[in-house]
Amino acid sequence: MNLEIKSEMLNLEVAGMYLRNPIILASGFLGISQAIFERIYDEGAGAVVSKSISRYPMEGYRNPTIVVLENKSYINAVGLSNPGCEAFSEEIKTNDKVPLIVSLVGSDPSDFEIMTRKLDGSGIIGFEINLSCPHVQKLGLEVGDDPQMVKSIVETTKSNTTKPVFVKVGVGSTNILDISQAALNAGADGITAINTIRAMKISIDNFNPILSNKVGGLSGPSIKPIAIRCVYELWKKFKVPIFGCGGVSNWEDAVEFMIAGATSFQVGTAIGFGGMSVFNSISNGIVKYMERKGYQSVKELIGRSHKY
Amino acid sequence: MNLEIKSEMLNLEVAGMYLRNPIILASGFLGISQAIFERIYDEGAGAVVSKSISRYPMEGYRNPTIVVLENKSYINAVGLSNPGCEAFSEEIKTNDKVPLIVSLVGSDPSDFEIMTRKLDGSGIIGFEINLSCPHVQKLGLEVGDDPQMVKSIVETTKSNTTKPVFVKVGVGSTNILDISQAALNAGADGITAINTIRAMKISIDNFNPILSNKVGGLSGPSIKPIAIRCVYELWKKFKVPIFGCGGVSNWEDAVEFMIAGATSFQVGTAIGFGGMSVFNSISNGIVKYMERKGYQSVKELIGRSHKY
Amino acid sequence: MVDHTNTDILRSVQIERVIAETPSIRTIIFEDKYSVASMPGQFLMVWIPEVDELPMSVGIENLGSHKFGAVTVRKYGPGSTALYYKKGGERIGIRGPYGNYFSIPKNLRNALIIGGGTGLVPLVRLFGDLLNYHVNTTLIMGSRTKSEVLFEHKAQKILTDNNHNGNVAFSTDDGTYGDKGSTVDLAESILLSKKFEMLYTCGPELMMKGVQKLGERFSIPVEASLERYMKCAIGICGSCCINDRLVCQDGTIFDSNRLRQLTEFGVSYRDKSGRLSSFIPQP
Amino acid sequence: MVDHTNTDILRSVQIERVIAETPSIRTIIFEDKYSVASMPGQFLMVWIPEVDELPMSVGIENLGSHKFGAVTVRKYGPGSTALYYKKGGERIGIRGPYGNYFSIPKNLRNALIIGGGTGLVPLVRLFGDLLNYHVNTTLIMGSRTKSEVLFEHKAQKILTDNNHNGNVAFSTDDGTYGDKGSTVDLAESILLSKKFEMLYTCGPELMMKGVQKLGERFSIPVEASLERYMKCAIGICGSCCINDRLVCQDGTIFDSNRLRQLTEFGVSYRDKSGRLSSFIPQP
Ligand SMILES: Cc1cc2nc3c(=O)[nH]c(=O)nc-3n(C[C@H](O)[C@H](O)[C@H](O)COP(=O)(O)OP(=O)(O)OC[C@H]3O[C@@H](n4cnc5c(N)ncnc54)[C@H](O)[C@@H]3O)c2cc1C
Ligand SMILES: Cc1cc2nc3c(=O)[nH]c(=O)nc-3n(C[C@H](O)[C@H](O)[C@H](O)COP(=O)(O)OP(=O)(O)OC[C@H]3O[C@@H](n4cnc5c(N)ncnc54)[C@H](O)[C@@H]3O)c2cc1C
Ligand SMILES: Cc1cc2nc3c(=O)[nH]c(=O)nc-3n(C[C@H](O)[C@H](O)[C@H](O)COP(=O)(O)O)c2cc1C
Ligand SMILES: Cc1cc2nc3c(=O)[nH]c(=O)nc-3n(C[C@H](O)[C@H](O)[C@H](O)COP(=O)(O)O)c2cc1C
Ligand code: FES
Ligand code: FES
Repeated sequence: MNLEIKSEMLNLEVAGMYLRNPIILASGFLGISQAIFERIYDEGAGAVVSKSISRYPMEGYRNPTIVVLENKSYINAVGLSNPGCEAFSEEIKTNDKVPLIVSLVGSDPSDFEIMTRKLDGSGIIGFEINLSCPHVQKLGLEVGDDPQMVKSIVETTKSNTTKPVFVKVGVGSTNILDISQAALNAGADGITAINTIRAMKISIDNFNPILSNKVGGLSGPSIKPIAIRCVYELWKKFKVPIFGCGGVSNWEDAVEFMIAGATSFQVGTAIGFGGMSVFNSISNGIVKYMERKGYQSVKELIGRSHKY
Repeated sequence: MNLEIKSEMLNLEVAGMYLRNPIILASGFLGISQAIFERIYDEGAGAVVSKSISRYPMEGYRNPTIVVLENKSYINAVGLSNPGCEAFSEEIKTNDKVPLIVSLVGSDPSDFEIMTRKLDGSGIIGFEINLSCPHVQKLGLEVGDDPQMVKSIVETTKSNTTKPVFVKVGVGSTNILDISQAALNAGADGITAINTIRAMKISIDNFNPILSNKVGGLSGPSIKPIAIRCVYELWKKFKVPIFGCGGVSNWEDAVEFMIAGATSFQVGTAIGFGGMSVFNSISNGIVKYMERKGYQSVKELIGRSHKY
Repeated sequence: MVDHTNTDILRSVQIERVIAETPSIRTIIFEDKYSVASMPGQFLMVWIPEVDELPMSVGIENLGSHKFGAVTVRKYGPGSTALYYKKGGERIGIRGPYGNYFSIPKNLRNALIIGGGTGLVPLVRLFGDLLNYHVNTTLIMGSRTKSEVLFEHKAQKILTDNNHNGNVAFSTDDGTYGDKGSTVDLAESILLSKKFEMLYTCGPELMMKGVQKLGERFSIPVEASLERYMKCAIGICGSCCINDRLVCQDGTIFDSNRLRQLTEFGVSYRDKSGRLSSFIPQP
Repeated sequence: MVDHTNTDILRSVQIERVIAETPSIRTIIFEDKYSVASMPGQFLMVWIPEVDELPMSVGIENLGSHKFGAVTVRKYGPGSTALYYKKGGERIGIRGPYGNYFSIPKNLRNALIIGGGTGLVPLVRLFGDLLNYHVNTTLIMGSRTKSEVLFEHKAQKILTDNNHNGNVAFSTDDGTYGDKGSTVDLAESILLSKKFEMLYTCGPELMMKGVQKLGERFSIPVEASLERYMKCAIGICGSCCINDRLVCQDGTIFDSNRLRQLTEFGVSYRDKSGRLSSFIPQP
């Protein structure tokens, strides 16, 4: 089979975004520079989500900000460091190549109004609202646990852009189905599930929690079974576009997310262990799998487990 | 150093229970027969928690009830199968050897009243209330997410026994600190954290969620960083006795739980990978660690990370 | 790549072929290198998607020159019946092999094997191994009735391959083939006429209890493969316990010394809820 | 047991000894087999509990006949100062080594090394390796002032061990030792009098930019070790990016071809928030 047909098998449309393949760079990974976005795209990603951008620049936490665990998982508390929406819109102003989704973080609707207006005109294909960063107060989960706040943030964002808006949810102290319901009612085009889960690593030699923020977010293979469950429940209940996220390390994981109900999926932690070539190896794995199963389009995978 | 002194280093008292060491068999592991309890004790456990016992016998779910994952973790949906409190009190009626904690599960205070009365006279050292089984409706998490219900269950249990009562919490859709607060206000002597986390594994060859119940609970090393965080937060806030639980595989994990704030810790999944000898190897590891650090008593470890 | 070195992780396999053995028993054949490396007495956990997961003795089948894994299932309840009706090309899941296996003591000269029903699956494999090791072996094959005699062709082939240095005897409940009556009765009469150094058995527990008693009476060591309700097969759930032993991990095969300590052997078992129930209805 | 084959996992090490190098620079020595196996130019992430985690060039120190890992730190801000004041017996955490290392082309005959400040940590190691490979090498050691000259004793020992088949030249900002002025000026004058096949550099970025320009002018390949703000060191956070390269993974060492493409080299860097800032204050 020639390369072109192969790659056509992976084309799909998600909430109005046309992607050459369903493999998306997750927010927070390498995501602050246009040059890196272009490199990630050249390495085979279908789309890229930026680091979460806030209204003003944020320095984030002191190091250590990332702890590597035994089982190819991380705990991070980077603290949402980002250049702020002003500098970031400058950064991406020349973008005409990369299907870029901008992740936004803020503490009230006015933040989102300003940021959406600032960035809407750039060469981007959509927004992702990060309601679920588990380790920064007054941003992320604390906002995302309040359905009323979620509703007004999503409404504000939607009313300032015509581009698709995804809402990223996490496993915290509220039910993801309730928060997703609030977001979808307010007009969100899809859900990204899941963010990292609050976790900690303590040094038994030094006695300190290692991260400077003590608590961080767990990512990687450890959270995959939880993320799969969330995607399955979301698809079962809402049948809306879903970006699956959490522990995708190889094509098998990717396929599992799609048959659970993900329209596309995001890859983060795996880059730390497999490098940027992980995008291409996942594509190749999916194509070979589809050939074995006799599928024409990757869309045939979406939600397939729900027939059983 | 002779064996006796070594083992004395591990002695401790938890909420009035005197344990020869802090290593406890977690609920649901091998926990339905007196003969097995005795074997586990002979293998070196400091105490044993029974499978969660309900008012009436429960058959549990059809197989598959357990899925083994790549990273030494499991997803299970056994469905709380247990012989019921009548048959179980018969089972343990001769116990005078094993420090046995009975785990109870039920859907309202009257269940707990009947069970506590039935079992209080047996040769047991305490109760653990399972408020957090993530995969059985009307038992477990659905009960544990309701602070009012938690309060009346704990009050009822406490008023029918003089033995210590622990409450087992999980990472679900409510905040573990809130539920623990409710339990402690109602008189609970300590908290067990954490239960398994809702998760799913789907076969990419057959397309089915593998468990007959589809959704199950994730246990093992994958959830350890989350459990450590919960124990840390609970100790920080309440300074009450805590049974740490979730992914203890070796002495390093055990020490991490104790310095996070656990008074003792429970071991489950590790038995599937290391067999019953895991109790002794954890004891030995802790003793050697304490010798290196110059500690006399394992109690010196409890909550040590909070000084930093 | 997924790491499959851990045999506890479910493997999805495609059924290569299904062979009808008797009107109620079929053999399901699939490619699996771990099954091919298994020993007689070990078992797989077999996932029948949407229906159940069941422990099944693991077999090895040759198709042409290639070795395949296999399970031989009697249709009984919903799980085994669904497995029985699986067709070539369909997929099932397997994990394992689990458990210990029959031991063949050094210098063993002769042995008697007593098997009933699907208990013959591991025993016919063992029969082949014993004859291979030049152990003079008699195999008793028990079944309800003539049409349900399992693996006779396999046993015959083993005999032929080994110049008939062994014996096969049959018993049926209804006397339609071989001796009428139980395998235990047949074993007793054989033991009265010939000396054996080892008894191996697998089948209904009360039959195995009878074999254990024969072993005590004739002072011959016994190995019996026990069945208990299995959920995990990896030694964590406790559902398979008999006294303080886990059948999935410490067994399924227990020797005379251990069997003597297992007061529940032939007496009681635990049901799915973990309650003790009796094999023999209480008066 | 914890699996430490993955060097990304933090290792807690006890400090064996601390050596004062200059009034503001100390070497912290600890047992670590991975550091001992590192190459010149690689770095560790060093955790100073409760303070910070910093990238530091990894060194190797001999105490008696035993090799130890080491970092040589200049006290500057809070992180480096806390590390500087650590004492023998205290614990720090390390992970790595990370990054690529200086390359030594086959048949290289002579090389010029230009280093400033703690940039000399990898370069003095490299100096030893080059002389070992019989590459005729000149090492320029730059510092602010005489008392801050780093590793002179090490460089001298390397010369002695190699029968003085190399040269060491010094420059200080204030002229208290060696040439007065920058290492780049000194390098220029050396290049005007002698041919070299390779330039290696590590130190302040504007100094390295100067070396790159010398390389272009004299048509000599350059390898420069870059510094950017590092959080993860494992290629996930992006904070160390220069154009489309990650200094922690694709570097820290870049060659002339790559340096030419890196339009941000010597021009701008990203601060902790990821904003581009200029090395040279904008007019
Ligand atoms: C180690 C071992 C090896 C076995 N090997 C074979 C074999 O090679 N061929 C074969 O046909 N049968 C074998 N069995 C029996 C088989 O696992 C099933 O018990 C039988 O097929 C009936 O299952 P069912 O679901 O159809 O019946 P159901 O009507 O669901 O159950 C009937 C009875 O089967 C038994 N059973 C059901 N599920 C299990 C289980 N998970 N674990 C143990 N017992 C169970 C129980 O006693 C139950 O009361 C073996 C059992 C064990 C423990
Ligand atoms: C690959 C590499 C190797 C290094 N090797 C050495 C060495 O061998 N010896 C030595 O003394 N120094 C070395 N440094 C510099 C060192 O990491 C610190 O930047 C320096 O010690 C100042 O840190 P501080 O926290 O004390 O200062 P601060 O006052 O906190 O910061 C001052 C400046 O230091 C830099 N800095 C701080 N933290 C980091 C960080 N995590 N990553 C990169 N830069 C940072 C930034 O430019 C910052 O503006 C190296 C840096 C890199 C990138
Ligand atoms: C270092 C790091 C930084 C992250 N930053 C962000 C962020 O800024 N915004 C966001 O929505 N998610 C962020 N995440 C979460 C990821 O986007 C993703 O949800 C999570 O890592 C699970 O996916 P993975 O297992 O593939 O890494 C970050 C994760 C890591 C490890
Ligand atoms: C097969 C299985 C059965 C379990 N049954 C129970 C139970 O009945 N009651 C309960 O409170 N927890 C039960 N649990 C949860 C464990 O007690 C424990 O909280 C969890 O497995 C995390 O610990 P681990 O990682 O050491 O296994 C069960 C877990 C497993 C894997
Ligand atoms: S089947 Fe679970 S312990 Fe044996
Ligand atoms: S330091 Fe994180 S990518 Fe380089």
